[in-house]
Amino acid sequence: MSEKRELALNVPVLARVEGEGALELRISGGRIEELKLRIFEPPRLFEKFLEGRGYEEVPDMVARICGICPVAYQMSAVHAIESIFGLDPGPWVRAMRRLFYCGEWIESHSLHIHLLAAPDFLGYGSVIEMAQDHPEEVRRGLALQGLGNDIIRLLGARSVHPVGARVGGFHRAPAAEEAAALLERLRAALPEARALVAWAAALKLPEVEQAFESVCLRHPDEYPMNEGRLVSDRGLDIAIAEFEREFTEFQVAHSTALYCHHRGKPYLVGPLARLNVNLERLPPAVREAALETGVRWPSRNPFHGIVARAVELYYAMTEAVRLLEGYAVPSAPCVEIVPKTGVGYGCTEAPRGILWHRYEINRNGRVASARIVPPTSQNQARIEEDLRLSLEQFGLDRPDDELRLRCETVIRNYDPCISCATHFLDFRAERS
Amino acid sequence: MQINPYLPHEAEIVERIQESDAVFTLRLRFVEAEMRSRYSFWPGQFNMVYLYGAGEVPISIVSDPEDERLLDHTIRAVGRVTDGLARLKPGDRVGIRGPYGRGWPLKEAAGRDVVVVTGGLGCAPAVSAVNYIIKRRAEYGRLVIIQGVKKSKELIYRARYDAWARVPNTHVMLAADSGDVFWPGHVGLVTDLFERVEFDQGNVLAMMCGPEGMMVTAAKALAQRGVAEEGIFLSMERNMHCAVGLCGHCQFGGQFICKDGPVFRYPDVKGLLGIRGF
Amino acid sequence: MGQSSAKAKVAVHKFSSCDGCQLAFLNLGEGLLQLAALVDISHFAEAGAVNPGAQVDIAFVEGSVTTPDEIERINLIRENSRYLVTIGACATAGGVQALRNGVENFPGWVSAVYASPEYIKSLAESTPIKNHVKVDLELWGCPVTSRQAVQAVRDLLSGIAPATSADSVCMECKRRGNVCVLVAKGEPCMGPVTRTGCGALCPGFGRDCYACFGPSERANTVSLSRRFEGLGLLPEHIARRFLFINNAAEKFSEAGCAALEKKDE
Amino acid sequence: MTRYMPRPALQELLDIFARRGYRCVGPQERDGAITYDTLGSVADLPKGVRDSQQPGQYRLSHGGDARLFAWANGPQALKPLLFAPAEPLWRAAKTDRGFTVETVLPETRPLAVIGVRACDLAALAIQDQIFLRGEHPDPYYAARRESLFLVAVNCTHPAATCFCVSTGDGPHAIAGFDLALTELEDGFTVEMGSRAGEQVLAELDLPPAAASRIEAANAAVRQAAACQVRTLPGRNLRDALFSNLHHARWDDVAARCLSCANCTLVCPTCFCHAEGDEPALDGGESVHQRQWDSCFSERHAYIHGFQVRPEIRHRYRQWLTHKLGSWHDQFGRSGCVGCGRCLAWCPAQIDLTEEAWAICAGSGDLEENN
Ligand SMILES: Cc1cc2nc3c(=O)[nH]c(=O)nc-3n(C[C@H](O)[C@H](O)[C@H](O)COP(=O)(O)OP(=O)(O)OC[C@H]3O[C@@H](n4cnc5c(N)ncnc54)[C@H](O)[C@@H]3O)c2cc1C
Ligand code: SF4
Ligand code: SF4
Ligand code: SF4
Repeated sequence: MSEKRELALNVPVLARVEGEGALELRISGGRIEELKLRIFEPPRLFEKFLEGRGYEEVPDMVARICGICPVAYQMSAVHAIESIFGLDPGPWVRAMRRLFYCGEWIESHSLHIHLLAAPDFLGYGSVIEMAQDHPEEVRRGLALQGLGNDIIRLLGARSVHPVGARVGGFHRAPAAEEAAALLERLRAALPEARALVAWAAALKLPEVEQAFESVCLRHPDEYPMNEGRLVSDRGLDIAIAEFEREFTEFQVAHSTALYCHHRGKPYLVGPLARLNVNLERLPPAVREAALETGVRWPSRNPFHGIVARAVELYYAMTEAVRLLEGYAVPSAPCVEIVPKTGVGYGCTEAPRGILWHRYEINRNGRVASARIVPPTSQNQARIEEDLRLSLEQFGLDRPDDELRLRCETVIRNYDPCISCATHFLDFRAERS
Repeated sequence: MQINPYLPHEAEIVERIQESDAVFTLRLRFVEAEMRSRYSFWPGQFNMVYLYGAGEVPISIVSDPEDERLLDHTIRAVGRVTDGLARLKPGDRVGIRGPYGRGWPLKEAAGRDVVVVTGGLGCAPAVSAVNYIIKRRAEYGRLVIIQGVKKSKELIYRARYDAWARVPNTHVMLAADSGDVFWPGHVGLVTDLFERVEFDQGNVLAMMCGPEGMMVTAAKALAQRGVAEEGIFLSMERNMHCAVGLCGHCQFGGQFICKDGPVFRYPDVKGLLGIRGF
Repeated sequence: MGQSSAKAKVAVHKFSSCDGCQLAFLNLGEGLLQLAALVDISHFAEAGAVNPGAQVDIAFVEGSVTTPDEIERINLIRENSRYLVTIGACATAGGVQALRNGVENFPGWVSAVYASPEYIKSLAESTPIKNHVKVDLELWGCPVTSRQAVQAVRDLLSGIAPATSADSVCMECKRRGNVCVLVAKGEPCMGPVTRTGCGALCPGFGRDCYACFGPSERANTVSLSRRFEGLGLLPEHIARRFLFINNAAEKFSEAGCAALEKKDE
Repeated sequence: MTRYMPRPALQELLDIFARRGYRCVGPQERDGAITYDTLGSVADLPKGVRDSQQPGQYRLSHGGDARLFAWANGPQALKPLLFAPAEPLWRAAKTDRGFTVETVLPETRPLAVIGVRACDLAALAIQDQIFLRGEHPDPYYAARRESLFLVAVNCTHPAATCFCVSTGDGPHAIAGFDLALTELEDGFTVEMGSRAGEQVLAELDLPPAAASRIEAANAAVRQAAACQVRTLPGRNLRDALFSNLHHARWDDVAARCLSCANCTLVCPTCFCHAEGDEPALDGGESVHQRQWDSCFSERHAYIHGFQVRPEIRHRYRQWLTHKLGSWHDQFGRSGCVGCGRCLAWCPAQIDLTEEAWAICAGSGDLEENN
């Protein structure tokens, strides 16, 4: 079924994944004969568009790959390019990038928890139906999402395709008053974020136990976002530049998204993987909240992804507060740039997991080649694996509707960008 | 505190008349009694009509200045606000502020023959001037009313024209660029009718309202027939937001249509008429 | 005030895009619940409503047409919708992915990205919705703002044509008191030829506008290109300024191609 | 009587305003330009800053001296403080049968502006005439204008784009201020222009200026006048422009003009604004707003189905013929005060004076107009 990508190509692949998806399931003699998560999202070929572009255009270009996590694309890109230029933008930029990322985690996690995932566990078709019975929780979710967006706005002017990030730092430093005003609001919302963790943990989640490898970044001192080594709970520990040695992307006939294996096996990226590996990197208050959920971390139940997301959202809120408390307007929001040639890598923790970039910059400061591996294509194989296991445990003789809902719930639980599309999962179960 | 010239006053639609496919008349009554008694206007003036949530548009006043009960506006649905106004029903409310601008020179016209030349919906602002003259019929000389439309079915106020035609010393002449078999008037341009119009060359005043091209041709033709240029008046139209001479949109060279017009003496605007861009 | 008693039906559809414009609705916060109370959301996959074939009063369409299947879908949507609104640069002008249009080696590109290009069904060009069906209203922007989306819904519910503006970004820049980055820093800012609507965000952040809202009404791209030359930009760089997010918008593609021709001279 | 104020005393002046409840606004360096913002203290003023301006180009540099006002101007000064770039006028709220309307007047606080130029004062006089002296005074402008205290600073360092001598509006501030300063090496000469100015001055308790200082101040302003390089072809170009409506130069400038409207929005006398409604999503309320508009904008001259000024040449011609021509009919003078902003902030480097010369040259009666 799978085919290896020709490694001779030095312009590797980015196939976008958010969007159209379908699931095909063939059950025969009580066994899953075939299970395919199909992604039709038309390819947009960003890696080719990037060729010939100036390095300074890259952050604005790659943002357009995903409207839900543009910050992640911008962050992986600027880190990769700065590594080529041998640039260290200094502590202020480093702190602000972390803050920027906190905004995206809060926004994206809240959106996923409330708009995409929770309705499954509470028995609703949509957040709008859910709001009838759980107005306070939905309001809280929307408010947190709004706060995340406001953090992105502080540094990026708008929350979708923000315009503030650049190679070398930011285009503008927020005024002290703006930062203080936002800090105030974030502080006031901390109890809400804390309450969200307990609420998520109290959701009735399916009890399953699966064996999988959790892959994420690990930083010596902090919960990972922009920097670290690539590690897993099965002993992986490499520099991000070595990604291509360990991980293989391949194409399958039924999907326009590329799949990715670690040494021939599916693996998990995203909040649950991060928390499984980095629990003790959380500050005490957040770790305590994580432990109070009753979940035994590291967890082997993929459905604990939603709990992990809530924990991370709470963490991002506390982290944003911490970063803003130390805010001071710098003398310049970015450092001088002297373009250099070479190859560089960037890997950051997008809300959905590691987002890996590789760029080659040529003499004119232009992109000679680019390769981008988004988290959803990394999770794809794991989703299919989970679907198989979950369905078998769930019982294949259940009615179509129940099977279908369970499949959707499993897929949505990973918060793939195709989440939107899997809401209208074109489900076909053939039985014989 | 100073009065705020920007505030509209609520008025209720008492009656709605469909005049033609796209043209309708709203008969309005101010909601506040105070406005009803305070409000007065001169023929040829206009109001800013506010559609809730959409915006304001300048619309001429059609009704009789002496009718204290109702305020009539005849409107063609051509865009955002007017399309919205077209959907309103009796009982709905709009906002009105005004009246604005300088109206028709009816005082100056006293004792003279009057030729009223209008085209398309340009007839609306002229209605109250005609009514004014007819009410004081003896104070004026011969009254000639000429109205042109593109297609005969676009003619509105037919009953009004019929009634006016029955008034002594009053002549109604209608023209349509294309007419059907029932069309009582001339088929062709308004200006064709000028050859047939009779008036006292030395003592006549002309009032015009309609498409600018038509007004330019008509003014020239009348001037050629001996009408003094000072005796020719045109009602002009430009984009307008504030109606009080502040927003700058209605400028026509040095003139503000909203406060120096909309009715102008021909020599005051002649220089720029017909030049694209003004 | 022209509001009928039956709730209007609204759909939000996605084509080839990044999902960012739909967020104009999903990021409304409290407004999202208000919207749900105001209209019937027949289809909006990301918000959980699924009925792509529903008859609706207003259809919002995000994304450009890039596959044969999308051509069929857009025709169906048109048939089922009274008022069709494109949201964003992709739906309105083909989006950043239109950069592949006219690339002679498009199959080559696909095979550079995919090991098995034969699996990939894709049209050679990324085209705006208006190339396929009649569009009633275009909302420009990459992404569109919540303000644009809300205004369109509100005006349509009130029975009036939505208000839009094609003035330059400069006007908003001046209203906001931003200092012009072209004049004061010599940045190759696209603001003078770019449509307003974003709130002049980039110059507000001290950087050049990159025209994500598409061309303004009277975009004089020839003059701005000349000015960029004066700032020391090479033709190839000028081409990149125009051939970016809205590369397939007519005025920008003309200006971009003109610059590319100069480069080849 | 002219007084002398050593530079450190400027802070005392600011303190007096603070005590009297004024918000102080003054020039500051921001994003590479002189902009007028709330002034915390004298330290916020652009010390040692110089500007260099050309059509389409504006750069600041730092001279390293103690002078605070040794530059010409920035993109805006008084206009946005009085004629707000965007503001609500009134709010309509839906009721059972219709709607109610409520004025939204700006909240104002006494405002003291430091560092106003002669051209700014001339422009203010024009805007006052437009917004306050017509048949319908504008209550929004009036509210902001009411308690305005103006500290003029005579221009000693005009930019290459300045031509206020030619329009007769500077560089010496003659009237319209409460206090007028002229900056010298170590301080300022101070003149008063109003009762309010006199009161403030009394509180400052300054010594009379020595004759040598007065002469130094006058010389600095004279020198500023002498170094201006640009001129307009006359004070009243009305006839010259309107008799050249079909001049080939309109097409020539239209090929360069971006129709971006920057010139009109930085012009301190342009007053055009657009109104529009912004209804809430649920339709329960609608805010009627106004914002700066321009004759270069898409809808400025649009009447249903028809663009009165469809092309850039029509729009540029409207700008120039209004500003330098029909303004005379409306307000009895030219709409240009020679501040040079429309040159400096034109991204296309179009020079209004050059266009005016090109179009009006050859119109015989120019001399007579002056
Ligand atoms: C003094 C005066 C008297 C008028 N009297 C009448 C009348 O009695 N009946 C009638 O049907 N029409 C009249 N009009 C024209 C009427 O104002 C326009 O048709 C109307 O403004 C169109 O608005 P809209 O929003 O429907 O159209 P759109 O085309 O959507 O216009 C958008 C905006 O542009 C401006 N605008 C567009 N067209 C005009 C225009 N022709 N004049 C001024 N502003 C315009 C308005 O601000 C309007 O809101 C008059 C115009 C003026 C200046
Ligand atoms: S300034 Fe330009 S590039 Fe930036 S957000 Fe606005 S339209 Fe887009
Ligand atoms: S020049 Fe243009 S923008 Fe300025 S006041 Fe005149 S018409 Fe208005
Ligand atoms: S003259 Fe200059 S500033 Fe004015 S509209 Fe034209 S290009 Fe813009």
